[in-house]
Amino acid sequence: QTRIALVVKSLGNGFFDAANKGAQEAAAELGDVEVIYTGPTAATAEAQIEVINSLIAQQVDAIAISANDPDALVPALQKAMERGIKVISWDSGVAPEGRQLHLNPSETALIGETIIKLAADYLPDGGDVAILSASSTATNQNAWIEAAKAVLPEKFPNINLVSVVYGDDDSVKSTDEAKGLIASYPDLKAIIAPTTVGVVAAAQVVTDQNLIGKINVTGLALPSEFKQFIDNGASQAVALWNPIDLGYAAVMLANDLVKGGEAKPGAVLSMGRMGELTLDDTNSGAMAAPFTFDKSNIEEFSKIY
Amino acid sequence: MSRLLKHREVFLFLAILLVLVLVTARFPRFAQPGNLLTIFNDTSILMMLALGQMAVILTRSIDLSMAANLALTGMIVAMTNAAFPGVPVPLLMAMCVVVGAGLGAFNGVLVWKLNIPPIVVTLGTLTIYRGLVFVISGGAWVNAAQMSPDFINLQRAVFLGLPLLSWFAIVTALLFWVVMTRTPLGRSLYAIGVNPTASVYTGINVGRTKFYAFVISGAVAGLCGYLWISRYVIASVEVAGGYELTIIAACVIGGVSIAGGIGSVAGVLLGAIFLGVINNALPVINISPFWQMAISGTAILLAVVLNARGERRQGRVILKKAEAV
Amino acid sequence: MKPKTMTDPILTLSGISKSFPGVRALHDVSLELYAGEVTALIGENGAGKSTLVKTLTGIYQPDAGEIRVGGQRVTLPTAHSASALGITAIHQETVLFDEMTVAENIYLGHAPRGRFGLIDWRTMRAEAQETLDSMAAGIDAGIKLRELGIAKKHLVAVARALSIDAQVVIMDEPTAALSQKEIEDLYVLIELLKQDGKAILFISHKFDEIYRIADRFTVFRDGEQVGKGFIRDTSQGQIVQMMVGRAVDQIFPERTAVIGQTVLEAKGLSHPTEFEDISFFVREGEILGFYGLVGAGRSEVMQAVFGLTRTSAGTLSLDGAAIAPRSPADAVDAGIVYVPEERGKQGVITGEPIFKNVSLPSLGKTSKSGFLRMAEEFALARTYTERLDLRASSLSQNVSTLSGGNQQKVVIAKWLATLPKVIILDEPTKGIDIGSKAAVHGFMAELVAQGLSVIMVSSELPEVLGMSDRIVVMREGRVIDTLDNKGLKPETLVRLAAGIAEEQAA
Amino acid sequence: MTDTSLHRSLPNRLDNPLKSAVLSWESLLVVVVVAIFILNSFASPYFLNAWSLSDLTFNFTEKALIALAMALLIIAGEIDLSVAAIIALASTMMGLALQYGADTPTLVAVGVGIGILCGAFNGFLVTGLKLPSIVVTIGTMSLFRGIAFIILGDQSFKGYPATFSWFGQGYVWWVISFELVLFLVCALIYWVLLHRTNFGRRIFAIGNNDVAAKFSGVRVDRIKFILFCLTGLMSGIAAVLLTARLGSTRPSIAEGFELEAITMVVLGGVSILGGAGSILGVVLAALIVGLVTFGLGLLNVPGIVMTIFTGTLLIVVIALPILFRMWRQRA
Ligand SMILES: Nc1ncnc2c1ncn2[C@@H]1O[C@H](COP(=O)(O)OP(=O)(O)OP(=O)(O)O)[C@@H](O)[C@H]1O
Ligand SMILES: Nc1ncnc2c1ncn2[C@@H]1O[C@H](COP(=O)(O)OP(=O)(O)OP(=O)(O)O)[C@@H](O)[C@H]1O
Ligand SMILES: [Mg+2]
Ligand SMILES: [Mg+2]
Repeated sequence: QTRIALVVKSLGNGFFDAANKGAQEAAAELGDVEVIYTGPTAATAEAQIEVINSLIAQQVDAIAISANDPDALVPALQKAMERGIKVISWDSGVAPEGRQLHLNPSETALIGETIIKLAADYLPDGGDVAILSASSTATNQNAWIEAAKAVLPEKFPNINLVSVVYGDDDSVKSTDEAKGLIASYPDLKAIIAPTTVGVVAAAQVVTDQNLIGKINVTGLALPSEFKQFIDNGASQAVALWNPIDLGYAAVMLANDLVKGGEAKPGAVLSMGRMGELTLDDTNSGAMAAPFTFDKSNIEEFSKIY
Repeated sequence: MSRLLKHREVFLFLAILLVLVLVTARFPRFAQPGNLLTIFNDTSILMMLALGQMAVILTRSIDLSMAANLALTGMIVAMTNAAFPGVPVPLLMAMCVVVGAGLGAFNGVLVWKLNIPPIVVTLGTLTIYRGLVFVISGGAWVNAAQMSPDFINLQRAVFLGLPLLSWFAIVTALLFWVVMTRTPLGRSLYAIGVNPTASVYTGINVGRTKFYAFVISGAVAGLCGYLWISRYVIASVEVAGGYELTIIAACVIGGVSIAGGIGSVAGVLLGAIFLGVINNALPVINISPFWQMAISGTAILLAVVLNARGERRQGRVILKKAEAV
Repeated sequence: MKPKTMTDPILTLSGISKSFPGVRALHDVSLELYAGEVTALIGENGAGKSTLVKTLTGIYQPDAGEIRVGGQRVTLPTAHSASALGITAIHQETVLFDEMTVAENIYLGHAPRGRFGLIDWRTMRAEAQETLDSMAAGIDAGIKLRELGIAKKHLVAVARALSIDAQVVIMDEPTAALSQKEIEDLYVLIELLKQDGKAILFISHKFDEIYRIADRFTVFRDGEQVGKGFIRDTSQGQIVQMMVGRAVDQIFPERTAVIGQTVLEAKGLSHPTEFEDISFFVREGEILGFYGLVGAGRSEVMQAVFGLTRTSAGTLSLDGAAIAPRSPADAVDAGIVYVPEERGKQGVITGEPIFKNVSLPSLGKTSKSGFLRMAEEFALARTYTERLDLRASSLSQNVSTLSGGNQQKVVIAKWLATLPKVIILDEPTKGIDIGSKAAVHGFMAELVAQGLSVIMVSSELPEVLGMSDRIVVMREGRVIDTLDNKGLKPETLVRLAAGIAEEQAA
Repeated sequence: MTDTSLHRSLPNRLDNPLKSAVLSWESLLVVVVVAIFILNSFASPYFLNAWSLSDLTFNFTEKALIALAMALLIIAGEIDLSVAAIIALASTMMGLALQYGADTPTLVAVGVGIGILCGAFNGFLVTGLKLPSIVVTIGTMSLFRGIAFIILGDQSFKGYPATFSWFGQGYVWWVISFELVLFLVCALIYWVLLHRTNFGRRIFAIGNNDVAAKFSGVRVDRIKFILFCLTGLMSGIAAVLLTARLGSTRPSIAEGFELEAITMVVLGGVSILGGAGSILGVVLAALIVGLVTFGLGLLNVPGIVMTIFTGTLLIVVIALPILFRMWRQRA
């Protein structure tokens, strides 16, 4: 029996619950694998370390983690590896010395471009946009925002990114920040929130302040949580990868390592029904391209995740 | 004028005006009536919670569990709404008040019957209540899509130019004002804080009165549970995490003495509004959000220093009295 | 005096017992109170007087016994039920609300209600004012209680008792903090209450006032009732005999101390608001009395000498060397100690045992390089508590369970253990029974005989005259005169203290 | 009946010290510790293992270090809610020092020094300006962490030298970590300080009645100030350990530590009203909290559910003796 721990940023987040579904699916498919779904309630590094410590004590075979902090977890995860536990990160990565491989949901550059494109598609004449991110320490969000900034000048010259603010994946803070953006930038045309908490908060603010049609909210969102804002027009379209697939792939990869697979630059590992993952020189790889949801398909996907 | 200034409410009001003027100087749109009403509306929940907290602090107690109570009641009402969308919202609100009051009563009983210090009781129930949110929800969030439109929109309905949420705060404030100044219960809350021994000798049942204070703060927290959830349209374990200290900060800034017996409804409202204005003003005048925390910390410290200056007894002034004769 | 009427008592207590852990405060006591009469309750410190009061007002529940009001057997589970039955008390400690108005202090708990059952502030204020005016208290019902002096606060407590329309009014040492004038006013009030047909229970350690106003008396000793009767049929000596179980002579001790060099000298001490230009000195083996009316600022001066309050001008010198204590710790190091007036708040640490209270300022001596040595502490505590005849069950007994007089002894023991040069006693016998009083006085004589200097602040004329070598009289924050205590007439002191011109006093 | 006969030598104490020791709070806690230990070993096969037990200690040592000083502060009648914020600020300053090339001793000095400074600031506000500590430290809690946020914003400091990491990750001998050893040593020091010195005796006196203590010549303000500095110092030490353990600094570090430290103190039998408590109780309480959270962690119970257990434990352990006393009085 192989025991694989799926450690998430925080429990209760619909995104991670969906990932767990995929992980269980992978376990069922593999047969000899038990998935331990765990994580802290508050998205902090210290809480995740306590979880990791208890997993080390339980001598699990592998830890697949979506990290709250890329650096703070490194010592704890290194200790896990010293005790013979395979460690991979997925979704939100850990610094290379703290894991054996990292599974990106998608290419960072691609995500960065997608979130800008989602806004630009509905702004033919260009205009001001702002980003409402998660916590200022989130690895993945920061990487996407960097990528987005990088593509702006050449691909979207008339889009003007006026500000990046942080809502800490806390609905109140995100709401306040969204309001602040709207008050500070009267010409704001779109709010881009590459986080499922922030995007809901921003869409609610736009709805409340009767700004539907004036400000378009977009970003990364779970269809089930976000459906009503596509329906009411606060948002034209959002994107996301499939968290079920992500959880599935993470468990498959962890299982590969436990069963003898080796993570090194250039290696090709199997992700079951998701195909294969090729590792780059930092031992990370991307799963698939983000998928866009709009009026045409949200109904269907909101029933799935 | 100098007599007026002695009242910390006036002082606080001026401080708020000053912030408004300063911000408006840089950003004229800030002081528009619409924006001010928005700030008021945004602060409504904090005002109500701070009023509930004041009832407790007056009796030399403290309720650290208000935010957890809010989260638990909020989760219960959100799950109820998700499961039975047909239940009318006013009924749900009544349920919130009852559940919240019940959670407050649990604190109150421990304080009253077992004589455990309130800070210990509520430190314990703070973690218990929040843990229960996780237990009943299994950690899952209740999101906008699962809530009924009525549930979400009730507080947003506009009446006489103000959203209902603001009206809730106004009515709560009036109710508190009447209770605090015109009812035996309200006066007992003050009396206990001013002099607990004397209260016993006066025939006030100190334990039971504290119990009522906790029921009041619990009921308010419960009602705010609904208001919070329907405002931010998400119910999760982390709802209002750490907010207990913000509530206390609003009371302190509003001149409620942590030693009990001193505090007014007007002061608490202004204290909450002060925090609301600061939080709203910072993003608007483009101060990095990272400054926000340090600024509100400084505001709290300044408020305490100023309040203490006002409270300090001036001694008995034997010489002056002698001259006056 | 009105004729003796043998009507039925309004209130009867029989077989009342009450114990606290380790202490039997009341044992099988009985008491009757009659309408229109003042019954004095007399007893040493710790005899159980205040405990009885608290039992009667629903604050403590008796372990056994019964209470009858108007012949009807009653229980008093709360303070409220007692006042509903018309029993009200002015307690030993002032139990009022500083931050509230005078009117509310009078009516808290039974405020007049207006529409919707809401408190009617206007009526309350008016009625409170009426009550106060009927007492000629000269207090504005609208101001905060905090603004009143201690004596006026007592009047407010009386007004509260009146507002309840009580049948039984209990006064637990009401005059302890009052000046002579205020005491006189109180007597008038008590007379009014008597005429109103109220039964009054009056507790006091002062025999002059007992003989002045009481009709009957009841004596307690160690929680038991040991005697009762009519005041006019009993001599003071007999009552004292009942109280202590032995005869006590109330003569102040003979003092043989030789007065030596000046030890402590103050020159022109001033404080911005409380006192001005205070100069005095005290010599080896001398008792310097400080007399004045309550509120004259004597305590403030002493606390400045003790380093508790800052002075704005003036100098202090000890044995000729200038000192400037900035904290009590400095003063203690220099050899000046202070027995404060408010024993419970400032004197003893009630949550701790006797020996820890006694050793606290002497820890430097009982310890070894900062580490505690309990045996030394016990030895030290035993030495000094025994010398003061402290009554307790063990040295580890909590100070909170001692009676007032014994608590005072703990405070004095604590200071004696530091071997001070100057000991300041602020109202050292306030609220102390006659037996302990003599002990304290005897001890003061012993102290000066050993060469200490004693400063005694007192508002009791006999005590000041009986004990002091010289007397400083203070009024309204200033020194009025310093007198040699040789053939001094009491009237002289009263006149100086009250600021009455010579002709008027005569 | 109390014997009040004249001229009788007072005994040192009446009660039997052995009996009162058996009925003490600490013995109740020992029972709880043993019970939880046994429960844990039955509940999880991984519990009784040297490395597991060693890992367990990391869950509580940093908070327990703070709890030691906090206990003294609470016994003296004050409280410090800003300890976690002090950790954040101290850690940030260490990170800043690292950017300027500080070596390990300097880093430690910076962390500890900032801790003391913050404690002194609290102490000054409370004793110098005579403000209530609970409100002061609610304010400084925002202020200290706020400064960390101003300095760091969304950045982080990392790359601490290996010699520095040893403080948070190193082992002194076999499974005995440096953190554990440091905690035990500090516990011993604090035990002596509180229970065996004049300083400790004065702390109790202050907590019982600070006015009377002052009138007895105790330098109340100075002692309170020192206690705030000590609490700051322990927070600084905790900052060093935590930073070394995490290997990085973010302004959000150590969130919620203050309430956990206070829980340990209160669970340890220290009266929140001041004037009573013991270091042994606090150490046992820290152990209990560590055992409960680790034991439940082994069963993969989410952290938030663990808090239900600690919260309930807190109330139950405090309520039990009271209920027992009430029951006995009725009987
Ligand atoms: N709450 C209490 N707990 C324990 N013992 C108490 C308590 N209250 C009073 N006692 C004890 O009961 C006895 C009677 O005390 P009480 O205060 O009634 O005396 P008293 O006659 O009023 O003395 P005094 O003249 O000093 O005021 C004393 O031995 C006292 O120590
Ligand atoms: N208005 C007041 N409010 C509260 N306590 C008071 C007030 N006035 C006096 N006291 C207290 O009552 C006690 C007696 O005070 P008093 O009026 O005698 O002043 P004092 O400075 O001590 O003067 P003296 O020692 O000359 O009587 C003091 O301990 C004081 O703290
Ligand atoms: Mg008494
Ligand atoms: Mg005095």
